[in-house]
Amino acid sequence: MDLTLTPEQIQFRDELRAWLKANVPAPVPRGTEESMEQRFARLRVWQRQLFDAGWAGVSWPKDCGGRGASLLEQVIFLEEMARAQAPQMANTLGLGLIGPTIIHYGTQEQKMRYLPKILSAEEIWCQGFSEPNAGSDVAGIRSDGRLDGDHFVINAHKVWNSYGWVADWCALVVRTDPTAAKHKGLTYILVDMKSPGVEVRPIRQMSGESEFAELYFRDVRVPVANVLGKVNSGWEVALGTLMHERATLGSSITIVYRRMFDKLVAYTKNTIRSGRPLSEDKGIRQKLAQAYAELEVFRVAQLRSVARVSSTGVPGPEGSFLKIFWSEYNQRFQQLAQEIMGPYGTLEEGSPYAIDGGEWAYGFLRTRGNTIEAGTSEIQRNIIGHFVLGFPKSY
Amino acid sequence: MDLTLTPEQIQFRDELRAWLKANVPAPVPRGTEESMEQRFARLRVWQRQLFDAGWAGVSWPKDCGGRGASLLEQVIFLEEMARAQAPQMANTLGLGLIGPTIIHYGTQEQKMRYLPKILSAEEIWCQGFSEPNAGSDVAGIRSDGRLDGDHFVINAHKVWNSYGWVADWCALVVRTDPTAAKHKGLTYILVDMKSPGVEVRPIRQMSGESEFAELYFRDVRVPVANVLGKVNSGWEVALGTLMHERATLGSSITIVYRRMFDKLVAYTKNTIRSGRPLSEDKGIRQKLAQAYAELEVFRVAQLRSVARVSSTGVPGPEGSFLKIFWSEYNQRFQQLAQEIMGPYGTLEEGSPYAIDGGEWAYGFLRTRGNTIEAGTSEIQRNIIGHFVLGFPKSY
Amino acid sequence: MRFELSETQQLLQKTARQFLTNECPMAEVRKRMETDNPHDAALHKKMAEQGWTGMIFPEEYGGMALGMVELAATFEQMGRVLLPGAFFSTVALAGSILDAAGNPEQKAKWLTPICEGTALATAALIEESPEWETATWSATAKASGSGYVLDGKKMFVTDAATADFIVAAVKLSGELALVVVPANAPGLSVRALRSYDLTRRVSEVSFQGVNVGADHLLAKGAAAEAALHHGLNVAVLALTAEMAGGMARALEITTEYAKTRKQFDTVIGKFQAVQHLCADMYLWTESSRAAVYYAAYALDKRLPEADAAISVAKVYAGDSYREVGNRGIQVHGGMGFTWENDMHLFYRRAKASESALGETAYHRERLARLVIDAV
Amino acid sequence: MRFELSETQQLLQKTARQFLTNECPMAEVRKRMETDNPHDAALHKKMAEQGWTGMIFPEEYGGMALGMVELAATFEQMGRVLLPGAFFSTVALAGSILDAAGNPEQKAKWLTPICEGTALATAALIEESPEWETATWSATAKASGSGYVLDGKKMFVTDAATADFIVAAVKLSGELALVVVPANAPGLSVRALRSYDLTRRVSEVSFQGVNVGADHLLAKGAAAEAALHHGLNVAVLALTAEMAGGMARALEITTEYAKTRKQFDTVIGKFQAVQHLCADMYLWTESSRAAVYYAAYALDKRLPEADAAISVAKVYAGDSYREVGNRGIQVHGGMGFTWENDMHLFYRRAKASESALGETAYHRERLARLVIDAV
Repeated sequence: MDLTLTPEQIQFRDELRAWLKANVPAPVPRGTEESMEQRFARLRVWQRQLFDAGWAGVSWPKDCGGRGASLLEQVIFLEEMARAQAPQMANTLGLGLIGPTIIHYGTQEQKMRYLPKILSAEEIWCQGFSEPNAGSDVAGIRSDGRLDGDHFVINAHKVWNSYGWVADWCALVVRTDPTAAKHKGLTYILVDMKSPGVEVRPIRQMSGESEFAELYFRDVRVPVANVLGKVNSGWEVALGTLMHERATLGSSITIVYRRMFDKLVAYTKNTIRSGRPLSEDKGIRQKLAQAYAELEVFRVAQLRSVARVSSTGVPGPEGSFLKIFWSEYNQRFQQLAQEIMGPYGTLEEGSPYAIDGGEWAYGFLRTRGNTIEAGTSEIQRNIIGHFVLGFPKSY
Repeated sequence: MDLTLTPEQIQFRDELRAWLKANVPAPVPRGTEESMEQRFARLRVWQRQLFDAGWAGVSWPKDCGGRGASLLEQVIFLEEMARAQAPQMANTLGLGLIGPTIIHYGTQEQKMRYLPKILSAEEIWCQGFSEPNAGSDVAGIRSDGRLDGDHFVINAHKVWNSYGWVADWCALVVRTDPTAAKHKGLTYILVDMKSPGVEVRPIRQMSGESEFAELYFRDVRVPVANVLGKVNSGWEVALGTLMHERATLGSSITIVYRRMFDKLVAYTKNTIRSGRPLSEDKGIRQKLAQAYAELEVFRVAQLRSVARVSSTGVPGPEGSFLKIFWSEYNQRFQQLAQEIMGPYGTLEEGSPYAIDGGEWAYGFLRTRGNTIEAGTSEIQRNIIGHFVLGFPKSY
Repeated sequence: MRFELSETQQLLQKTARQFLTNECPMAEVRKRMETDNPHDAALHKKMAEQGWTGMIFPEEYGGMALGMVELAATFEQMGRVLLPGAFFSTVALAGSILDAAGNPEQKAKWLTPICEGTALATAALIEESPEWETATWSATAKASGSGYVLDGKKMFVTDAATADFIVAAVKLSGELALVVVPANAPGLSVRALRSYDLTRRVSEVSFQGVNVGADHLLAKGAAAEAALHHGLNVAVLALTAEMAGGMARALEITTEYAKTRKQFDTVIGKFQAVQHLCADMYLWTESSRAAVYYAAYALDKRLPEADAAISVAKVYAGDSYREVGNRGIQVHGGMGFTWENDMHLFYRRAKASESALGETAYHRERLARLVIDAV
Repeated sequence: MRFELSETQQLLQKTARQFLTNECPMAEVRKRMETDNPHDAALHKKMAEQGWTGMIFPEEYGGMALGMVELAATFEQMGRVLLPGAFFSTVALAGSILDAAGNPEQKAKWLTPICEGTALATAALIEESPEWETATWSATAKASGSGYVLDGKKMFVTDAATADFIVAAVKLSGELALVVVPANAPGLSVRALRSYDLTRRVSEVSFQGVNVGADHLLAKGAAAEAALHHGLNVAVLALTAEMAGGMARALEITTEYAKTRKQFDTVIGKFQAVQHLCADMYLWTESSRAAVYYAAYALDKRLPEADAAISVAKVYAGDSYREVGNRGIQVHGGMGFTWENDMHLFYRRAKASESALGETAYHRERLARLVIDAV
């Protein structure tokens, strides 16, 4: 067991830290009038800037524009970005999910074609997995991909799609063999969003925002050459993507959550009730300490998982517990913030007296999605039960 | 909605209260050297004393030695007994479960034969439902009852039996038609424990005591006349018993739990830490108040349920939530006591410094059984899901 | 002894349910909540015609002189449909304080229009440090000419924007005083806050040299403390009754969804994980309901445990409604997270109610004083 | 960077596992725990032969000078088998305090026999009010002739009954002092307490005019505070490592049971309710393990966050081991509630560990000072 960084990793981190210090744009305060388009354009410029300086795709192959470093450097990168309060990069899904999937399953042509433009944010990606009747049951996909010469003709209805409104490409899973068993017969295919027949409709969330959209594909023609992996083995490819989602997400989460924790501590120190700061209330101290302990445990459990993935190369099903951990931690933490802030915690963006621009009111509502998105807590517990503990399937 | 008692009920309560005040024996302190047999003999005398004074079987028919009052008087009786810290009556199962079942399903002969002796504690009863492979799955009973002339010949292995070591009679459920579907083919039969072939072996619990035993029946001959209800309809009779278990248990529980709560409050007021009583610690105050609130909610929910049962006559599946409530409340409460008492909470009976004679150390361990006995929390949630909320069966 | 409602009470409850289901469908609630002012004057008038605005007030002011159980039964139904607007603040909050604090002339002047449904009102209580101990409040009334002049700032005032008058809690010579302030009084300003509950708005209310006549002082000192104490008990009861109704409806919506939504080739309601989430929702809903009706009964009969029963109901319903919402959203999966699904409207009401009229921690501390310190 | 154990560490761990599985089967543990003295002298000797008694101590006293990660890896295995007896108090508690506080002569005299396995020891720290702030302790040492005389009472002293000597924390001229007291010193008395953990006993230890030589004073003032601080960190680490091992074993036993036990014509492990209970057990077990090894690493490297990491591990493992036990018993149903089933032995250890060496509330408050007050 040795958690120290190598001299090279330290050098990497220090260089990155210095670069970020010099280049991270000033934060745009919450509540600033800015359209979705303006915001996205800003993130796109920022990603391009990182790319030009050689910081995009840290663990990606060099010949595709990456840096060719290990997963640990990638983790350092995510941590430093979070620490510097840098904006996220525009091409979130391309960088975090679809790029790694292309690296793993793509042909050399596909890699050369798609990866550099993911890194430079020249082409933005979205993903089409979930359907109205295939949420937790990912394999229940009904979208139809019918072979017609050297094209697939796709009719699909996808939901919970992020970035669809701005995406150039979509990584889509469709059913190409309706006669095969549920998990067979699926194909992972890369679709140009400018193809005729593609429509994007926003879904409004309970928190008021529209992070997500529905996608409709009507008789969309996609070349067979755009299939990633083999035809009818899309389930395997999609699973790989889902695993990646779990593996790297935690690295930046710990930093973001730690910042929220520090903000809440500051709030209790600065807020006087009954003549004393809230931070001196024994009950509140106990609860804050508990939250700190949980967050630290998550940080080191995540560290352990990343270290393991970086030595084995593949994220395993045991990572499911980390998804449960951070999502349920965040719900507990935001509830604690609500208890501490009382009615002020419920004031939303734009309201007088809203704390931190309404970040806490938004944050609390947003957490309800945490135990649903990227695999519900129930699904994660099923995965642990079946794939880790070896119980019969319960669903 | 009217929770006031009628003048008759008030008179009943006041008379009972006065009688108890005059007659409740001095408590035997925890840790007093006393054999199981001695203790039981004491409870038997106490029950006889109640019976002679006309307080046993408050809601039972008059011609069977009962008082012929309503279920509400029965609840008042249980509450007053708990309030007076009276010892429990010896024939717990006969009074609470088997007697009511005989009243509901028995012939006039059976009622006259068994009920008076249950009330007077002349005959002690136990119950044989659970088997090694029929715990949560009550209908999974394999015990064999084979008809031979006007007798059943019984071969059975029962577990989690209370009072078997001292019982005169056992209410047993056996399979009398092995060819019928699972829930059919069971028969509820009353077995004389002095019959040849009956053996009782104690089971030691994790808390150190032996409340329970295993029963073995080997070729035990029981007259067909001892069947309660009809042959092969034992499932229905047994279910009635289980419902009764839920309906009345809560009434005395609330008083017992309230006494424990008061004891814990007293402990926090009398225990000084860092120069101040624990009762002034804001965190502890919040937790005690939370426990109080939960216990009060349970009390009134139980009151509501009893009021409903007394007007409809039958306890329904909706009572399942009360079982979950008290069992999980008690686990939370005893954990809170452990947190407040620290290492002292772990000192068992007989140890120097044990708090209240080790009652808290025992109490905490004993609570682990609460969510298992009388139908696990999982079974209760299944019952609510299926029978109350109308979901398909999930087990 | 019976815990169930009497036949008359059941009839009232049934009527209320029918009326509100017809008059206040969710589509209407959604339309209202998207506006700046969710109060529906026409609906309020209809409710006044039902007698609800005067339900708990004396007959001489146009009320029906019914009890707390009837109040709970009605508000439970309002909570089911998420009734938007100022009924709650007018009747349960301002009305009950007025009823307890005012003299006959004052009641004739302000309580009668409430009963008639012609006036809306609210109460301005907590301040920037949102504490419920009246000793912490610092807004003042000072004698001035034949009346009083008010200064100070009040926070989280429920439905202040639609109120015709506001019962303000202020300090008069260091003592608590309850003063009626007409909404159009010069120097009174209302600034909307944007909070979770879109169907029930809260505001900041400022008094800057607001002059009122001497007859606007309802009570002061011990009488004011007692009237406020009573009024808040009534308001908390109404709030928790609404919460119990909201939970029941959220549970219905959730079980209905789980019985139709299919995944893995079966309705998700067949999975134990889903059933057990719903079973917990059922436990909290039924338990809260029992707690609320017991509190209503205790308040009605002025039992010694009434204060405790009210706080018990608030503590328990606060946690329960939130948790019912949490599980309801979880069972809905992604659907539960959308704006179009109704779950979040109940959830927003749950969260707003949890922090309204004394957060859970405040009511726990109140209980601690009653059951630890007082013993 | 690697989080996994190095090959040498893995070998150590594997050897420990094999050794303990063979030498300390559950039947043996049960036999020991039913006696007055669960310590197994023969097994202790064998562990000394493995070098474990000196694992973390300097070579000049017969130790192996290994680090905290090795310590954790070994104690994790001991926790899996519920190793009974005084190894923990001798090595992790008394030994580590001695190592930090003693001078070379003192270490030669008391640490060497610990390393050799010929002496058992413990530390006497908290008193009747079981607080862990050293300022609250009141037992005293007074200079007397060429040595000291000790008076006072210590509570919950781990395995005091088998100790050859006891490191006592006392006040000397108002400062903390650490003093070695031979078990046979006149005036020292040990009274057994009966607590949950039958495999690890606790006692009350009284000093009534106990005389010790001047060379028995290990340290006083700041040096004593620092040595005790370090020794307790090591002891908490060992304890939490045991806890992680116990959780892992409890999870194994539970999943094995759920895979064979049948109800409703199927193994109960097929039910989601059961799987989800086990999944939670897995989450707590794996998370605790990560926290423990990180704490070991931080303590080893003397990182600034070492104190916090130790308390984090104690807080988290304390809650987790108990909850793993709760769910393990629940999955076992009635069986889990019997004396014959092993679950309660793990559960008893869990509860005893939760309150040992600073309850969860104490370690949370320690964290609060580090992360709230210090910022």
